[in-house]
Amino acid sequence: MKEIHHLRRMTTVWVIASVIVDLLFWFLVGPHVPPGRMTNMASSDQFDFNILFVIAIPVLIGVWIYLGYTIVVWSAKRGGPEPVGGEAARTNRTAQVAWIAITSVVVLFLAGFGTVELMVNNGSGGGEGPNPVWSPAGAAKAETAALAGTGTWSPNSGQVLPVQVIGQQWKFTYRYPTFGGFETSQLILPDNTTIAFNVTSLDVTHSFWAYQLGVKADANPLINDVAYTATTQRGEFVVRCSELCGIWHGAMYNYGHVVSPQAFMTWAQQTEAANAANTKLLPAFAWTYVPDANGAAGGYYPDGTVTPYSRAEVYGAKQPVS
Amino acid sequence: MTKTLNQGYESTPEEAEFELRAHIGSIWSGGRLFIGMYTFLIASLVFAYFYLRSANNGLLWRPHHVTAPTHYGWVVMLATVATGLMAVVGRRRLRGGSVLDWQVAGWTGLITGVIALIVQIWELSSLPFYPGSSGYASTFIGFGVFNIMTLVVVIFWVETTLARSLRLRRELGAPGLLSTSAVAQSWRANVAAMTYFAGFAAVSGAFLFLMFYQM
Amino acid sequence: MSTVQEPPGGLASDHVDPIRPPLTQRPGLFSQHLGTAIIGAVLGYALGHWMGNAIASHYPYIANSGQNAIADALGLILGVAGWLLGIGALNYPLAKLAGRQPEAEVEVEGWSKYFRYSTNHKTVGLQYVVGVLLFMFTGGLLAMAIRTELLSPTTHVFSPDTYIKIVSEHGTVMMMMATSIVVGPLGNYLVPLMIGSRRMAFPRIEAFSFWVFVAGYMVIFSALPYGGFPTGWTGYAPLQTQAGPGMVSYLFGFAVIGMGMMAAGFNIAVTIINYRAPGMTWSRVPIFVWSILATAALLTLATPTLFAAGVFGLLDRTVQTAFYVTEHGGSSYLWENLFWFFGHPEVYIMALPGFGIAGEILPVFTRKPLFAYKVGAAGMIGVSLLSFFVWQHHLFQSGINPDMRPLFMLTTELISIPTGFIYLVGMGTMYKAKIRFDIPMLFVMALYFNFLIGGVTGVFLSDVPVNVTVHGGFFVLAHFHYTIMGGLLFAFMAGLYYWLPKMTGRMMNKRLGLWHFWTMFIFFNLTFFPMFIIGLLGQPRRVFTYAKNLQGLNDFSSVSAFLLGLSFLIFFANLVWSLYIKPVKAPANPWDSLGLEWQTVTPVPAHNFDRIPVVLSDPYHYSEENAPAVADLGPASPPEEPTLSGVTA
Amino acid sequence: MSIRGRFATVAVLFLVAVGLIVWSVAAFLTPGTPGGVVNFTDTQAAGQPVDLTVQTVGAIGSGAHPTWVSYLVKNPHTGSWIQDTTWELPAHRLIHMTVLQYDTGGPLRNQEWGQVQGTIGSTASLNGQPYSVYDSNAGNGVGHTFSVPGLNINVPLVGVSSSAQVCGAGPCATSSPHNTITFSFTTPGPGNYHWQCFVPCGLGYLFGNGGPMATQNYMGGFLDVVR
Repeated sequence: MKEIHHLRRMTTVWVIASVIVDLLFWFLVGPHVPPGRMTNMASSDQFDFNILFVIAIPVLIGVWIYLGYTIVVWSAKRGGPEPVGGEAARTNRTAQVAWIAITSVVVLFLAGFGTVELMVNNGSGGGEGPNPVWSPAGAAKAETAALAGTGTWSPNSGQVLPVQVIGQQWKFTYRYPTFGGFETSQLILPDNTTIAFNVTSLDVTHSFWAYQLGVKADANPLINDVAYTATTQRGEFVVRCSELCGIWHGAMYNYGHVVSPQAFMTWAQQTEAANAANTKLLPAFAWTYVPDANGAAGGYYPDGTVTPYSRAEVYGAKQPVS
Repeated sequence: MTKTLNQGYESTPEEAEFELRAHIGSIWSGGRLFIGMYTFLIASLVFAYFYLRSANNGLLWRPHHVTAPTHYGWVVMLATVATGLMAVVGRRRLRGGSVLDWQVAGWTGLITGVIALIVQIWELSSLPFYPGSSGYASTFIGFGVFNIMTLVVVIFWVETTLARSLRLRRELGAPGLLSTSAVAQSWRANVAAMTYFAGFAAVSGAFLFLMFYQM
Repeated sequence: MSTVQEPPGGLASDHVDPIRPPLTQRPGLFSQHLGTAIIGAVLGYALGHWMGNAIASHYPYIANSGQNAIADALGLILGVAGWLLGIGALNYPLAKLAGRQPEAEVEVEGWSKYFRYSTNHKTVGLQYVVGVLLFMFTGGLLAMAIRTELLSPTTHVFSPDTYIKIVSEHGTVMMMMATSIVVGPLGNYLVPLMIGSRRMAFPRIEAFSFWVFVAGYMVIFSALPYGGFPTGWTGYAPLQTQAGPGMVSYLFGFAVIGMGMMAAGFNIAVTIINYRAPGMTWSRVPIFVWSILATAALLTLATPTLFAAGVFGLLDRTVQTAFYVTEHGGSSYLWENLFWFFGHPEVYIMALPGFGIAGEILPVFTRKPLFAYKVGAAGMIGVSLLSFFVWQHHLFQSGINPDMRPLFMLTTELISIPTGFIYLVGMGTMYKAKIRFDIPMLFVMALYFNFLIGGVTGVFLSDVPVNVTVHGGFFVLAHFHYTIMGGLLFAFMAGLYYWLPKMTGRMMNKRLGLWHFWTMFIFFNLTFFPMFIIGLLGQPRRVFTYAKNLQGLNDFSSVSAFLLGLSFLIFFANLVWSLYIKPVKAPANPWDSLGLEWQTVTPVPAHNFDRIPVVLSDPYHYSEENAPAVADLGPASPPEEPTLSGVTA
Repeated sequence: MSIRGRFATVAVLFLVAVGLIVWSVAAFLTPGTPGGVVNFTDTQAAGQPVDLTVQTVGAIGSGAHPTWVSYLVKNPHTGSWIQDTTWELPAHRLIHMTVLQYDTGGPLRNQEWGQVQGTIGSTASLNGQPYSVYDSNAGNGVGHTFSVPGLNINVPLVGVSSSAQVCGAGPCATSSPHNTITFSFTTPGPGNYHWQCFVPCGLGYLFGNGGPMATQNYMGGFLDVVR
């Protein structure tokens, strides 16, 4: 019987199919892959997604072709020669070494690629905790000034805009420290601006997920979780809580808007004025606040004292370092 | 061929020998694996301790360096170490050929173990701080609970080997306990595993004592 | 050392007196069985609850708070203690304390042995089969409830709090089921047969593991009458501390099942190490046993962390410590670290046995030796070692240690190298084979298809930048359903179809089996594949409402899920039909396997082997001329009937 | 046993299983579902404002959790007070809402909820006096809030003095000390909007957000806006 080059057949089909599908994916699907291109983080996330897809597709196709070939060609129903056992069928040095080498190379490349993308993109929009390892230029300065109450932001100045996200059961509210520290339930951001989200919680763990911005950071009580992004497109985005936080977790979402820097400035100044009466009653701006663990009616811990929403001075040590 | 009533099959002498070796080996590796398992349990507590200590959330790791009553701590720790020491010394004497010495050491270790257990429970019921008042207070309660668990295991193990030795001594006589008979080998393997665990409990008890009372 | 010599009598002299069988194995009502266990549990619960109330009455802030966690916890603790006392699990330790010798181990005859504290590993295996199927069935019903609620983003079938309870209960039950689904039934039944042993090393610990598993099932379900728990299976603090009394059931349930997992893993690991028959060297151990050994190691070493975390949580809820409450000096991150330090090895506890089953079944149906056996075994060990160093990939967005993220990304992606070995093994074994696509083989092929998708999406999740978008969303959910359900559950089904003829002596109906396989495979993929897209489009996990534009995909997924549920009904029908209503006697070796387990007679006698076999080679010498025999089973064990090759129905 | 006998056994077991499932769903999973919707769509002629009257009580006094705080709604058809938090409202309609607040108050965890938002004119009236911000650290504090996050509606409900003879169990009569808060808002298009209280008022739960705050029909529910 004529020797059939099974592997050569499969490899040929695999290469052709992979190239076609990869190209189709890259050009047809790639530009639409979430989370879109609304910010630099979203764009880089999309790029990473596409790179991973382009690597994953040949892997999937390769195994599928092999399985399909197996089912069609090596099925007992279709007859064919008896399989051969013995030592040759048990091990094949070339195949094993090649397999291990190829998977190792792919995996190490992916880990390296992911690390580079993580560093270059300043944490890729993920929550970096109170002391970010990777920050965009000017972020530390803006954050320090914001805490001191001396922060400023003006359109087209290239300044980083710090925004505080406060999770509570069951809604996110936002404070703008560069505009007198007013608090609102609207999230409006200027276009073409680097944003430093400072995420914290007043009760249980939430997760601030601004889907189109490519930002996700857990909100923990007494912890300031910092995530960066830079807006590049105007429009609406959705914010959802992505860490189970109780009964209304599913309803904990709101819509934010990226608007022109001038429109943002107008909105911020108007809201600052409109909320002035309430802002006076808020605690001074801080990265974290000590919630009252016992609630209004009192009582999980009997020794607790009521400490309503106050500035957590003791957390000074955990503020982002400048 | 030895007929065993319980299992409905007959073993050849070779098979009996094989099964005995497997049995002794099981006690050996089971004893080690149990210590490994317990290490992970204790390590979880140690991790919690150092995690909360380094986080010091709300400056509430250990306000005013509050400490559990140190005299109770000393008693529990010393009694636990004494139990472990008795097990080790007893086993050494047993290997030297003295069943009686082992039994005396076992009784002593049992008594010190029970003392440690009682004092530990007593201490937990008379702490000078509220459990939720600080990170230290919380981890201390966890330490107390784990210590009680450890001491119960140690006491159970010491007591059962002791009770078995008394029965076997009645049946086989003291030299029988040192013989190569299957029961005696099984018992000695059990004693060895128990000794290792009691020693482990003593070492970990002393280490946790340092962590919770002296640091 | 004394010079007294006695004839080596095995351990028989520990049982010289022909005593009456122990209470657990005495026929009739007046003995220890499931009934007495239930009575014990009820009495224990009542006693514990009463004690808890008595204690709490001294603490006004508990008495006035409307929830008394001490009473709930003590009730459950003493309930489980009463259960164990009632079933007879404590007879032996108590007898030992009293210095009495252990009683004889004959097993009671007839079906009632399945309701008793049996120390026969085959009985325990079958008990586990029923146990895990019950677990799976209830968890599956809860899944149906979830998909019903998600049919519409605006019309709600359940209230939001009930919905979260259902989600949490589903996740917890399924996770706890999946840890035992292979190790429990197949591991307990098959490991001694495969390694040529007459017994388990610690049969009482084995029996304990099963009965405590059942107790854990009831404890976790006791959350429902308590009002449920709202935290999902991950139980994140401080929501955990805020939740109602149902949370006690979750925490204690984890601790109880954790004890069962540790006991099962401990016993199996020690058995594999010590009770391998003569000649069963490490290079001849079946690949399934390797996978169970790796799993058992993880069960024994990772579960104590879960147990500790559960104890800390219980202390937070009962004596009001503050392990997980940041405002009182604790840390919500502490739970996340402890939980995932257990939780990630747990994931491999749920993957490795599936690989083992695949590796065991492939050679039989390809009629070829297992390819790259050593690489496969090394891969399993590698996975289990690496799995201790990846847990923080669950915490990439939590704000914990950002500087460690590249490291955890690396370790997580490294784990796909040993996982890839299993594909090398599978594809190598199929190469130039002559494959019989019987039902077990179909399930194994499906495993390779599903797990590939699950594994590749796992690499997406481990990539920190991409993780920002997919973390906490339906993408994760689809990913782990592809690995656990698509991998482990398909493997379990393959294993059941393959080994039930051995375990029960009856063949599963092939036509129903084919219906079951194809519906399960198709509707599994139709249910969970859309969830990847749903997740990429921004739907977080555990939500009762979602964006209106996702309703089409969600409905598609829901309808497929209902059909997937129907597929399980076909499976149950097949089970009942083939094993009970119209059983067909199975041939001694229906698949023509060389495995040692198939060389025993069916039904397997209590002692498995009349003579301890002497193993001569590994069981994979298929299609090999002059292949060595697998084992010398001694003269006294002729096969009961001639081997019928290729008979499947 | 004959095949028929085995069939019968299996059928009986199957029915028992189905019965258990039905019972569990009825006993544990469906109570508290948004089944008992209070219907406000037919109380007024088309285009006319709808009156919605609710009260908040410090302890509901009955049911499974008598000590829990709760909202009660006045059934527009019978005038009786019922414990149901899913209210069906007509779309694009003016809603006049009256809250009878019988509970005491205190400082808010987040003073953000001290602002009146999303109502007509961004004000509400407290016993006839209009207010738009309430300092929860002063006076009687805020007892509860009525907030619809999806519509950005938030109204702080000022507490009654804790030294007064506070109503102990719902439904409370107007003879007990209370604050009357009135405000109006316009419903949007059809949809399902969740509302809740932002005061952590669950006694004995960490952060005060367990118990009644985490159970429907107590401190949260839905505005079911229909065409």
